[in-house]
Amino acid sequence: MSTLILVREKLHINKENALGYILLIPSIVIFAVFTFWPLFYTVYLSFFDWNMISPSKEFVGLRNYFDVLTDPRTYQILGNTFLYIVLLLVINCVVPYIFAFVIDVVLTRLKGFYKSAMFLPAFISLVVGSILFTWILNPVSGPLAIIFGWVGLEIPNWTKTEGWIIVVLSIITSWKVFGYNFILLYASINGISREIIENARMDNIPLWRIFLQIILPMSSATGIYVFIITIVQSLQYVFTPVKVVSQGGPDYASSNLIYHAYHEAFVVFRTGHSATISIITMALFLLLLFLEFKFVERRIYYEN
Amino acid sequence: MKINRTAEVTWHIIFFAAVILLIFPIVYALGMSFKPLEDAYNNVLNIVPFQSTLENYITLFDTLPVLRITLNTFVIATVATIFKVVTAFLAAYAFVYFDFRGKNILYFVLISTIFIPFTVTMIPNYLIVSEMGLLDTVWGVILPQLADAVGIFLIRQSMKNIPLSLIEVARLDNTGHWKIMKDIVLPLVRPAVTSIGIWFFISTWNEFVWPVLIMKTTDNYTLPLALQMFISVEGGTNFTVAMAVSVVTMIVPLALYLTFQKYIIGTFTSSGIK
Amino acid sequence: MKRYLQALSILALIIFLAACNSEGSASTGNGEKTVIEYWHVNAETQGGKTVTQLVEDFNQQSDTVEVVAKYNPDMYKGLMQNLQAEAAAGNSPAVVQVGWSFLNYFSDNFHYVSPQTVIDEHFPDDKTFLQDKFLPNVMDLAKNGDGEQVGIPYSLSSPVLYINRDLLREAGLDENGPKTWEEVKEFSEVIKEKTGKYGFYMQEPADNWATQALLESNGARFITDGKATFASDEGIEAYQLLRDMVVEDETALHIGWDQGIQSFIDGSVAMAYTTIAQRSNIQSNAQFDAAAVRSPGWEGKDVRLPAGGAMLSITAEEEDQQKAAWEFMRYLYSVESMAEWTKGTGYVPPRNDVAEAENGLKTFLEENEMMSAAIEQMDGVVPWASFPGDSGLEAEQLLLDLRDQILGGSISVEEGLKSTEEEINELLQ
Amino acid sequence: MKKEIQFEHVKKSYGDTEVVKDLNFTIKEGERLILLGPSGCGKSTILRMIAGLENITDGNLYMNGEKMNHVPSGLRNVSMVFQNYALYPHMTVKQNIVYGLKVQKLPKQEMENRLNSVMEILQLRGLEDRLPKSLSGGQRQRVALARATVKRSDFFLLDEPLSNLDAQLRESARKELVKIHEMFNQTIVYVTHDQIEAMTFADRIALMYNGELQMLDTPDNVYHRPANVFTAKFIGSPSANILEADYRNGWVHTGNQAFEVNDSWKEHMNKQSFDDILFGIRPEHLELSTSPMSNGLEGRIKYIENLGKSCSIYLEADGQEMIAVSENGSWKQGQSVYVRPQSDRIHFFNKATEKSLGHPAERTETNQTIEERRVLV
Repeated sequence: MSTLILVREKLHINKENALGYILLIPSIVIFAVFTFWPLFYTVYLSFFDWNMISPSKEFVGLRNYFDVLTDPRTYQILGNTFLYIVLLLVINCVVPYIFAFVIDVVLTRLKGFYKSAMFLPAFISLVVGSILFTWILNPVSGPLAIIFGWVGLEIPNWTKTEGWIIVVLSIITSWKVFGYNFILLYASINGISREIIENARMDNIPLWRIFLQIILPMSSATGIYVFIITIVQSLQYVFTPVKVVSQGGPDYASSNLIYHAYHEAFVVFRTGHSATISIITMALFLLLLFLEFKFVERRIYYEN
Repeated sequence: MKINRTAEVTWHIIFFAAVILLIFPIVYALGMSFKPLEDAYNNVLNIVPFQSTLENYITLFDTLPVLRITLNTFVIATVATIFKVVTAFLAAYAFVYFDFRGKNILYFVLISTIFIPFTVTMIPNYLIVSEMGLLDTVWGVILPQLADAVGIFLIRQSMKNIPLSLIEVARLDNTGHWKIMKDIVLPLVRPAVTSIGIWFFISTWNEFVWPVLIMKTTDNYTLPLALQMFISVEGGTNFTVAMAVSVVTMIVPLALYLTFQKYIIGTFTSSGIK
Repeated sequence: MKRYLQALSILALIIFLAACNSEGSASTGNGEKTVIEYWHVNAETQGGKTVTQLVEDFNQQSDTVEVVAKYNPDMYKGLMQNLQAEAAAGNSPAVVQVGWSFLNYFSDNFHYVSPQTVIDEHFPDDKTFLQDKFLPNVMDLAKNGDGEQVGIPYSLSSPVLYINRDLLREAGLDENGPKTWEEVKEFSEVIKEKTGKYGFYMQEPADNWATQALLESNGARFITDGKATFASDEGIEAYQLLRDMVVEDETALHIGWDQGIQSFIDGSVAMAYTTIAQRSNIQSNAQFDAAAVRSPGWEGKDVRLPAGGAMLSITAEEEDQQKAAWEFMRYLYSVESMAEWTKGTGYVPPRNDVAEAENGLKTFLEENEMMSAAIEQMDGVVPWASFPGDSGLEAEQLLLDLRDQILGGSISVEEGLKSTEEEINELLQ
Repeated sequence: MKKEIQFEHVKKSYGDTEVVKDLNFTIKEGERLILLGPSGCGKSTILRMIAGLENITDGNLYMNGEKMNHVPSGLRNVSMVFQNYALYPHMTVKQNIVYGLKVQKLPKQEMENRLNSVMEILQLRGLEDRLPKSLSGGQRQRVALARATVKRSDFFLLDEPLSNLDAQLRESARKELVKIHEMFNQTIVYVTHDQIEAMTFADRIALMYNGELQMLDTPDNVYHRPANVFTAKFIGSPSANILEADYRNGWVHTGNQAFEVNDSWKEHMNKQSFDDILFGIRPEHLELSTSPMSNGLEGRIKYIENLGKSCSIYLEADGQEMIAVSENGSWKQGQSVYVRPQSDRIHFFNKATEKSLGHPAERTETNQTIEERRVLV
């Protein structure tokens, strides 16, 4: 008897929660079919040598991993990837943070204008942006080069120069990403109580200290979100200018992990290598996510 | 807040420079689209064309069924956005207001999809779409984009900012979950949902790698694909027509943005994405 | 409630539209006509209009076949990518354009049927079409490493030297341009010195077509008996000249293709070595006295120019599709169609009788001087080096990487060519 | 069925932490029960378990005689006022109040009637179409109260409903609550940490500490007959004096001094068994004098707190601290004084268990009935 009641009670709880599962079904189904199945397929492919069309896939065990991990090019591309990350973080995280702070807290005029104008490019296609920038930044014939020419300056031949190419592609990417991050950070800073800032001003605390010691910690939840999203999303965004402008060149100097996975799969058709690189990329991303959960999520509680 | 005058002027100069950098390409594209190609090559500096011409637009409209293509793009972006927002909303609701076995793991798993590069899913998804016979159809483009973990993440964040007591009061009145969703939660997370929706719409609108793979006939093109038709390294890019396509591509997002500018910035600002 | 209903009806409308859209395309196969897909790479600036026109005309005059054209962005590479995906999904178009550098990769990996086979089986009347209308050396371009006829040459291009006569005159140089590569180098130096402009630009797309022309004209060979052999003394010498112009003299531009062309058209570079397919772009947009001259050679050596462009190959698997494919191709290869094609693209016609024919290109060629350089040098055309085997594309990629290394100055020509040759030969085994 | 709430060995724990330990008591029909205790004592958890917003880890909860452990909130016939009022920010006052009724598909006329009557009682007329954000704190509180009231449920739960109001508003809000209770006579469970609220409003007080019920009785008894040290100290302000002491033959020794208890205490204490005791006396039950008194203890004034009407006087006697209250304002810091506990107001506790040793039977104070109290409020 009592066990029967117990079971029924248990079922009752489940009935309450069943709706929770039901609500998740659409997402789970879609992700299962269009994300997780492809993911497992990719993991599977990373153990094969295959060019996507030949009927036979040759099982090669861990050789793809060995190949990729011993290829010096992988490390070059890894280095590029980190360079992109650093640049994109500076341009799309640090700069908009400071901008948002100054516009919201320091300035009194033109706030609305700056917000609208800076957010605008976020709505435009990055393909369009990439084509435009290739044209605008043509080191010989572009408008910028001509204007520079008037004052006797030369634009570096960025499309073919290691280092510069990454800088310019990062700038092109930032053109699109900047405004979105800026608005998010602005919103977060805007949400900080003015009393706290005014109080600090009364104590004659310099602006940079207010920024570092009040604004930064109090908006850190958004900051962290922008930080992570910059790393993950921007690297995927960079794909577009890389593909349109440089195709990873010169000599892989502008390739990153995501473009390289594309290059291996769709230019030289080495599916196995591509899959392996994708898996490694994801492992790196997940490590980042894990670190974020472990160290950062805890620290940002006091905001709410 | 008071700062000294020179500092303020300096900041304004910096921001003006930034705004010019950000806006210039858009203005430039607009100018180029009204120039003859020859002019675009030889007079790069005059952004406002000497002799403006509609030729590029005429070429574009002669070559492609632009309205049809715009409609395709619109349909794809709208349907994908609606599905993404709805699935994300439902999932976020489940994660915030239910307690069930495996919830945290499930959340982590779904969120981790943000980190999967699209190169991973492209080919298998192509196979699925092809298997379903949806190549060269709008649904073929839409289907893999029906859910988005970023949406789940952001809407969940926003729901977590609603005091739980609001939901509890409703539960005490024996209000069903569907009604709570509709009458209480949705109105309260509307800014977040709207801003995320706008964001999804814009990204789908501008997407190009995936539609290129799926679409074949011109009638089914989306705008970013139409742009590709005027870009060729071998035959030379018809830059000014390409810019005309770009302008057409930009019109909807720009119109959206400029019309609802205050509202959009407002929703992004108050969406409580924290 | 009202707003709710409104939203709902809009949603319903959109989904309805989406459904209509998918329906619309699925039902193109109306009636009895066999529907086939034709995959091409022709952007609007590169004959896209002509493709649309030809397909439309064909569909109108044919009672049995309906062609659907699919444009593939990003040239032959882009087409190959889409074809990969399509093949992986178990589908195939009927007719595809295959770029020469993909010849071996295509024939090794994709299902195709030789056009002559289709003709022999179904079209006895056309039995000698290919023999009659095409020169054997042209047909050879479409033969793979094993000597199989993979397709029929469709677009032929060759590299020519575009010159800015105004700049040459300003620099006091021969306005007819340089004849040899050595002269190109000298010209560039003078131009740089006299005008401050760059002297020369050689196209840098994602292939080694122009490089091959440069090296092979000096007597080097990219491939001999299925092995890479470009690192010969002649090859090194040829590449060294280009490298010196870019790295040492800084008289030549090292930049992306579209940017390079942009700089030629706006007068920043005096000479551009690139495909004849750029003719209409240059002709209509340059505001100076522009001309195209024959591809330079090396002092005392024969010019060898790899054929650019593509062939048409039949990838249809079913018989009726294959039949339809040939019917469509026969239409494309007619004199009239070929002439339209040439006019639209600037490519050299592969058929031997088009240039002179009244209904062909006679008047067109008379009016377009730039074309003559390309047509005249056709006897020097050789096949585009396409590395055989599974790793052919990788080998191609290695050469591209090498170009960046050499012209970027990070490696010496000799060392670069030798090590890359070795690497490629290892891959090819 | 009686509108009672009955706890039977109810436990609540989150993981390893037990927040409510073995709860056994009954809330009577129509009673105003106050759950009182410091923050974190588990009182809100109990309320939320009644509402069905928290699961019960162990034991049974009965309402109306039915087991409620797994009955969803919506079917428990309760209404609740939250500390933060939980008003729907996007709905007007009127929409807020009737939303629950709409969900329950009440007939329109009935809805109107209820709305009108509650708007009247709580003086919300004229605010119907305002949004919560444009209301003052007191108005919001009344809207929350109104929303809970229109439901006319059997059980009325309030979670610190007045804690966000200032003192004056609190008083009037309390009166409104009483008014509402008199009209509808629901069973009220009211959570607060404010003892004045508890003393004035409660029929009975359930004093919680550390997840355990310390005492459940009328306000009078809680004040006059604290069941343990915690209760004695928690109720009353300033807090009761608790001194370490020995009891020997009718004498209470605190350090070097001692005083004698009266006969009824002696009789009572003789019946108890104990080792060490604690002696308790409320500050207001200490007589204060400058000259020595029989049964008085000597001490020195350390600090005086002037409250206007009276002063709290902090003393030291025998190395232990004590507080006394005096209406006389002439005391000086450092002065030597004598204090004498009123002998019928003293308390003894077992030092080990801190439980009260009880009180002599013939305590003098009247034990008001609930009805009598209610008239007074």
